[in-house]
Amino acid sequence: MTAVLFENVSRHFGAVRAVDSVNLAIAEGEFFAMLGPSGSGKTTCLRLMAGFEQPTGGHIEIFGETAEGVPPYRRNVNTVFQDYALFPHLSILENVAYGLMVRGIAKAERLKAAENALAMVKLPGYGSRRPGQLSGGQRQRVALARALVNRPRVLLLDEPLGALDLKLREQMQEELKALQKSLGITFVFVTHDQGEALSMADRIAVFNEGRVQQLGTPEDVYKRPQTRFVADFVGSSNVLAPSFVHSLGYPARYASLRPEALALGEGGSNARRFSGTVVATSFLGATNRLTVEAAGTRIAAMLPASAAVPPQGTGVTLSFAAEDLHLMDEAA
Amino acid sequence: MTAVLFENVSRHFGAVRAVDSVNLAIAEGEFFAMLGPSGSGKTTCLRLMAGFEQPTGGHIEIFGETAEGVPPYRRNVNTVFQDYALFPHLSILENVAYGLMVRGIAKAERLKAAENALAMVKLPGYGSRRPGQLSGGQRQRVALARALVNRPRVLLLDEPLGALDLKLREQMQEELKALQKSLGITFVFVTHDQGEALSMADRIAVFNEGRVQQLGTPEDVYKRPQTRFVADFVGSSNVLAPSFVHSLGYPARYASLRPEALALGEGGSNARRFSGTVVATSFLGATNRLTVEAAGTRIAAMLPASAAVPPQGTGVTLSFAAEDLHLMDEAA
Amino acid sequence: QEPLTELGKGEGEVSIVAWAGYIERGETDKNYDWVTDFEKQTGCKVSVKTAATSDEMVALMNEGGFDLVTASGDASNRLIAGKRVQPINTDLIPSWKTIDERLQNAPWNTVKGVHYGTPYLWGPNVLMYNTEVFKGEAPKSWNVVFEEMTLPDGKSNKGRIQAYDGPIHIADAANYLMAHKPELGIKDPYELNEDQYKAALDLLRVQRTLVGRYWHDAMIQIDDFKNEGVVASGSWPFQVNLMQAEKQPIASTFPEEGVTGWSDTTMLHADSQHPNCAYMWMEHSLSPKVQGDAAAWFGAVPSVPAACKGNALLGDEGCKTNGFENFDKIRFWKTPTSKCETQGECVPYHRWVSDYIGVIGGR
Amino acid sequence: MSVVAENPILARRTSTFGRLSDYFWLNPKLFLLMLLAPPLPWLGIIYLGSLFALLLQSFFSIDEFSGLINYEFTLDTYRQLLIPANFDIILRTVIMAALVTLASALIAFPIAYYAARYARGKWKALFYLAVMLPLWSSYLVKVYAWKLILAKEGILNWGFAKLHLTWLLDAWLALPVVGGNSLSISYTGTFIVFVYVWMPFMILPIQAALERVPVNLIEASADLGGNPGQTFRHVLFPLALPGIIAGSIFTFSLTLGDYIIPQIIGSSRLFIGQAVYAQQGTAGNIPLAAAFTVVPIVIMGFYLWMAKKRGAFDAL
Amino acid sequence: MRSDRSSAPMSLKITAAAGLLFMHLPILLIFVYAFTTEEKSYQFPPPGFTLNWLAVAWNRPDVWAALSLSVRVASIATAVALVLGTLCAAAVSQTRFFGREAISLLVILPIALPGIITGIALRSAFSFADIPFSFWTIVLGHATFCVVVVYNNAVARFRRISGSMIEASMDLGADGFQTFRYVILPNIGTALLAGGMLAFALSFDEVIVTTFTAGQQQTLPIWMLEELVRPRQRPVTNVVAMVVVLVTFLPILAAYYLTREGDQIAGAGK
Ligand SMILES: Nc1ncnc2c1ncn2[C@@H]1O[C@H](COP(=O)(O)OP(=O)(O)OP(=O)(O)O)[C@@H](O)[C@H]1O
Ligand SMILES: Nc1ncnc2c1ncn2[C@@H]1O[C@H](COP(=O)(O)OP(=O)(O)OP(=O)(O)O)[C@@H](O)[C@H]1O
Ligand SMILES: NCCCCNCCCN
Ligand SMILES: [Mg+2]
Ligand SMILES: [Mg+2]
Repeated sequence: MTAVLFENVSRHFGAVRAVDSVNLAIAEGEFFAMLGPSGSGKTTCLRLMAGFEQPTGGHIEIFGETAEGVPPYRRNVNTVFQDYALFPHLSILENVAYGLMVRGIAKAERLKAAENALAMVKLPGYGSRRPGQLSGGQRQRVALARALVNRPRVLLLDEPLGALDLKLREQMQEELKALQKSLGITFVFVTHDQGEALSMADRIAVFNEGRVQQLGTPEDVYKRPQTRFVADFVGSSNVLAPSFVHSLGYPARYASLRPEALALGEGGSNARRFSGTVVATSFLGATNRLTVEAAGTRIAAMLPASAAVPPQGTGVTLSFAAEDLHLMDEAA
Repeated sequence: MTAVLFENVSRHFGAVRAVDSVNLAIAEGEFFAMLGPSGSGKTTCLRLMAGFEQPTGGHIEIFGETAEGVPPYRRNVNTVFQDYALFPHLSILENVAYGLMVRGIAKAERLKAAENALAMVKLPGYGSRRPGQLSGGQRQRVALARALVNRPRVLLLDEPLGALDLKLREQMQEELKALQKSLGITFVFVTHDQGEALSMADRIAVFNEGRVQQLGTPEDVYKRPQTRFVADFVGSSNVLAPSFVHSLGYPARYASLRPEALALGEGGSNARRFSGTVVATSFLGATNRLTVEAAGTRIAAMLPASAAVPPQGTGVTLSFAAEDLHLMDEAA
Repeated sequence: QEPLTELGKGEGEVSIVAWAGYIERGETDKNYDWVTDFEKQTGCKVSVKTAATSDEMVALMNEGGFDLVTASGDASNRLIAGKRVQPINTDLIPSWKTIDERLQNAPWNTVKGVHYGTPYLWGPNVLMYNTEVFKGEAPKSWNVVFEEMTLPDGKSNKGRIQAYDGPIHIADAANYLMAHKPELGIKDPYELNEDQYKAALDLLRVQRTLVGRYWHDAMIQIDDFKNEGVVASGSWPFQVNLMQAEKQPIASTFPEEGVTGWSDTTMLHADSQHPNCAYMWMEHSLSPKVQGDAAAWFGAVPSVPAACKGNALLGDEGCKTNGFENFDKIRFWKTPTSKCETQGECVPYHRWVSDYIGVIGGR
Repeated sequence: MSVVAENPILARRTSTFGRLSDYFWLNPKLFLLMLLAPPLPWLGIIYLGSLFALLLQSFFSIDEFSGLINYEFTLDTYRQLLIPANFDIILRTVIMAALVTLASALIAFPIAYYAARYARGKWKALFYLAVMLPLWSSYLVKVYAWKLILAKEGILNWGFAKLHLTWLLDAWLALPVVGGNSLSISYTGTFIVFVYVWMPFMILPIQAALERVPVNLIEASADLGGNPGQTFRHVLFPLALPGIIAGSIFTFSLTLGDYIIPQIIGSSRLFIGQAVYAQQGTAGNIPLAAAFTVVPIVIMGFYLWMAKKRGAFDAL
Repeated sequence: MRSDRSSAPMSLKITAAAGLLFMHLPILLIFVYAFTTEEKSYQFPPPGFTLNWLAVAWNRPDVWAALSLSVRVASIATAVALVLGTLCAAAVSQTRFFGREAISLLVILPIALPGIITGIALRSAFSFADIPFSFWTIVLGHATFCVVVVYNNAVARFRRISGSMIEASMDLGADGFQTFRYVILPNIGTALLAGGMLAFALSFDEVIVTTFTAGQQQTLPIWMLEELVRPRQRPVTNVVAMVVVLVTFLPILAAYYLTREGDQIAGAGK
């Protein structure tokens, strides 16, 4: 069943087209990511689902029911806010029980449910603290528990990991993914971190300027970007101009070539190759990054750390498997 | 010549040993990075160099001259603050010219120098704006220009890229590096992002709890961590317990093993290998990450995106080149 | 407006705008209380609003909400002209007949034969001085407050004298000029032509250089004599009495130029809400006991000659001391108007108001 | 553990509040109207209306003899406002207000600076209370306390005499304009009391503004070579300015309008507040009183406009 | 925030201390004269010490009457200011509309204009509308300039309640009224209390506006003015002033701690 349906949904603020004719069909139980640069309309889309914004055009359905004109408190949809938005005057347990309280669930019952939810996010026994006494990662989990305790049909997450540092972020990514799998709730996840979207989502919608640029599985958007924007934004791909692509023996179209698809040397017989000069190298730990200038185009190659790194200024030949070059839909 | 010398420098705040007996010798013209987790004393070290803090013990020299007791405004050292600290009431041009103004440089001259500095950071013509009208990346560049216009002998940068998003961050990393090379000024750079430190620095000091854990080139600290802390913090290494290391045929010491050093399968004759069960996989774009449990230890392996990913639950064998396992100094 | 023809029951309260010290209920000195008994007898609760100048009284009456006012001559005619007060029915005031005949038809309470109120007290503006500074000898002339001079204690009078902070004080200057500059031809200090007026203002400008602060409130003037080193000023007998009671070295005198003075009338507001109580108060205010007590307290002369005899507080010499026989020598306050008897065209009161502010401000 | 409904869209609420809530959600404009319904008429109609009515009166005149208002449009009153005696009052008051504001800022700044930048924990609370106590102590009693201090027979004179410094005080009082017979009868005295009474209003806004100046801007200035004096001049002061302006709204306006202080401590030369009070209360000349009030209204109008531009309202 | 260098320069300490001294010595004087044996004048130094005036003040019915009127006026004015100030603050900080800026100006106006203007404007409006002076005319005047303190406190707090907190509440199923009851009120409560206390103190000490809107009624400050000009027992005024200072001190102390804690609560989400 379709959990969230957007039909030509627009949300304009005066002249700003925050969301512009978007079509989406998010399936029940899906982990759906919305990826895009700042200002591309991701949050606005989420707010349209939650009910904080009303569309200026188009139609929204949630599990088949029309959502326009329904205030947020009547939607069985919950949100994990980027800054968590925990209630500072309530204890953790009261925070988590809030949604049940305003629905009139009896005290004993709602506190029990809240305890369970806290246990689920691995914070049993934290109930009596105040939000101010928790670390960022812990608060994030409380926000999650507070949303999940209401058993929403859809959970919306707006860059929930944005404020966490790298280590914690990686840990939370795993936990979130596991939780979603075990609960089976539809997750709609907003991020501007491509790595996060790729590693977590079942499907990704890439946004730019209020429109969906591409919608597909992580592999689709990573390996088969349909537009230059997607190629450029998702992972740090080399976007090659039609003339250069033509010189490699392909049709004169824009193409993307992933840095890690490139290898030093001539490669096998099936490989395509080009020569250039090394203009920069940098050590990235697991890999070395080589920037090569070939026919006026700067191309990045990611080499395994084990390979020797040619110094700056040397001429090198780079090769790649013919199928790794991805021609884009956009004409020259 | 030594630009900055720390001899047993300590800075204690009451019981907190923010900086604890640190020895450093930063060479002139060097790009020196200080890496470490939050609260490890990086900023305090920088503030000791700038003169905002006075050491509670030890001795500091800047280009051979004693620095203790010299106020910040008499040190030819400038700082790029993490949040830029631009003066909100002054225009961009006045911000950049500030250091020259307080030194009494004539108006025409200092404005010209400021214009040049703005051009150098690729912001010509932005002079008449106010800081509030610039984006994060632009502000960062203004902060840089404001420091550089004074021609400091040492430039201190406190997580200058922390607030920028990924794309901008990568771009600024390259620009900073290029600028440092062309100007030849000593840069002391604080970060808690290991990737940033590895790719930019000539040498890295890894801090933990106010002490320098390891000091060396990026390759040193990445490939040859001397302590478990460094191995764990720099890149997401697998830190193996002595018993497990022993079972692989090494002395019973702690050891680090980089995820990218691992490959699926038996490997060559020289390879070491172990078997385990896949417990998680995730797609990271350029690579796939495999988490394998072997003998009760969780080990991460990074496989090229081209390799097939065994599904969760299958038994696999992983192999690595014998020399890729790095035994650490720490005893069991 | 027709006056009340018949006295009814009291309304339970009456509010009076009065000069400080005019209506006492024993709060400062238990012996001086002529309110408590009235309240007991009539059931009319008395509330008093003190005003420091005639202008203030007129303003308060214009604003309304009061029943009675103890207006001086420079206010009473304005109130009558502005229809702020109503004619009274003297038949309803049995003691009317006991009033000093000199006051029954005075021009400041009777217009075209119609009576607007009952006379209350009258008295002079005396020259109050510090007996220590003047070595026990009363100053003979008002010149101590108009011209710079060395006082008997050997110090200048500069900064040590005061003057009244009301435009009517211009008349005191004119009164002084009548004696010292007869060539100006001033006949009445309240009727000044442009030249006479200008001369008076010039005199006051000299005075400004001598005065530190003008006095506005009787109590504050007392304070200034005690704490600010003020040694001479035009004043009311009231202040003199109070300070003498406190054993301060203070006395007063009638200088040779003569004095201005006031004769006050209890007048009834045109829109009085409590006319019956008001009539009762007017009657009460004329009783010899009240007249004597009030005259003693304020240092004034009663309007009812009977009060001069046998009042314990006033004493038998009281009326004489306070100037009963000087009635004709006192130039009573009245409102200057442009049409005047003595010279046809005079400077009207509104000019006095703004010019006096200017003089005090240093213009 | 499923304690709530499974429906994707929950049913409408039937309670009154629930329905009202739905209604306001769908009609946010109406909600806004509800919020503004009580305060707007109060401030916008009663208060502003009264102000306009007052201003209107300044276009009437008064019958000089009876003191009754003549309801006919005229600019006479304004002409009267500008005669030298009245103009002096305006000038005197504005100069006094400006000086009081300046002095208040000078005295308040170090206190605010210390409280904002150095006082911590208990000391900070103590500072706050030390500022609040005089601020909220009875205004009248404070003024009278100063009368005792400044009077010729008062404490200050007594103190100067004990210290054998009477000559110094006399020398000051002998000066033109600021001098006088005694401190309580001089502009100096009026000024001191004004400063005393209004200065606390200056401290808190300056402190608030200073607390909002990030420490690292001060460090940045030092880092770029600015010595403490330069840092103060070029960074700290400009950034504290909104606070000073916010505070000066009080000191300026309160001085412009006060009639009690110059009456008690002063030389009988009127200030605007006294003139308004006297014209209204003593002389009953409401039109002239209204015309006098136009002066502070215009001045404060400009002041507020400037303050708004400088972002000083946030520091109030 | 990182602290400055641990201690202040000497010159700053001295000027700040001198400033504080200047603020406090005259107040001390008020206290001293509450205990003098001299009744008629303020003799310095006081000739003797007595506690007598406390009892005298206690037994003066006019003090109690004035005090009672002041307390009643201040309470009602504060209550009105709380409602109006909160509504204004909510409208200005929670919604966006044409004229928003004008409202913040309108609220500040009664305190930014000298009290005498507020006073005579209201007075002439009363007389124009034929409204007689009463308890309510005083309250009206006071509430008008008290709104701003409540407003300022509430706006500052509203600004710190992140918008997402209110959305979070609605998201979790609370309607507008529930959100007000369970989220907004608890979060602005202390700010309102603090604003209310300041409003009370402001009203309690107001002389000028009261002079014009009270008619013949005596609030405590009006009583004091009368008493100071025409003293009967001077030290009684000082006793009353001292007690008022000490009593207003408590709400100020409370307001301080309330907003303090509020800062911590509201800042905790960051
Ligand atoms: N209430 C609003 N009024 C006016 N413009 C708005 C409003 N909300 C959003 N916008 C504009 O709509 C566009 C999309 O905003 P949105 O917040 O959806 O972007 P986003 O993709 O979430 O960005 P980010 O990654 O920075 O959060 C932006 O240009 C934004 O300025
Ligand atoms: N002024 C101070 N007073 C007390 N403790 C301080 C002060 N400055 C720093 N510290 C403490 O010193 C330790 C080191 O702080 P420092 O700011 O140098 O860390 P850091 O490595 O820069 O951390 P981060 O990455 O979070 O910026 C921390 O525990 C900090 O709390
Ligand atoms: N202590 C309070 C000082 C009185 C200030 N009143 C201001 C009211 C402005 N209308
Ligand atoms: Mg967003
Ligand atoms: Mg730091």
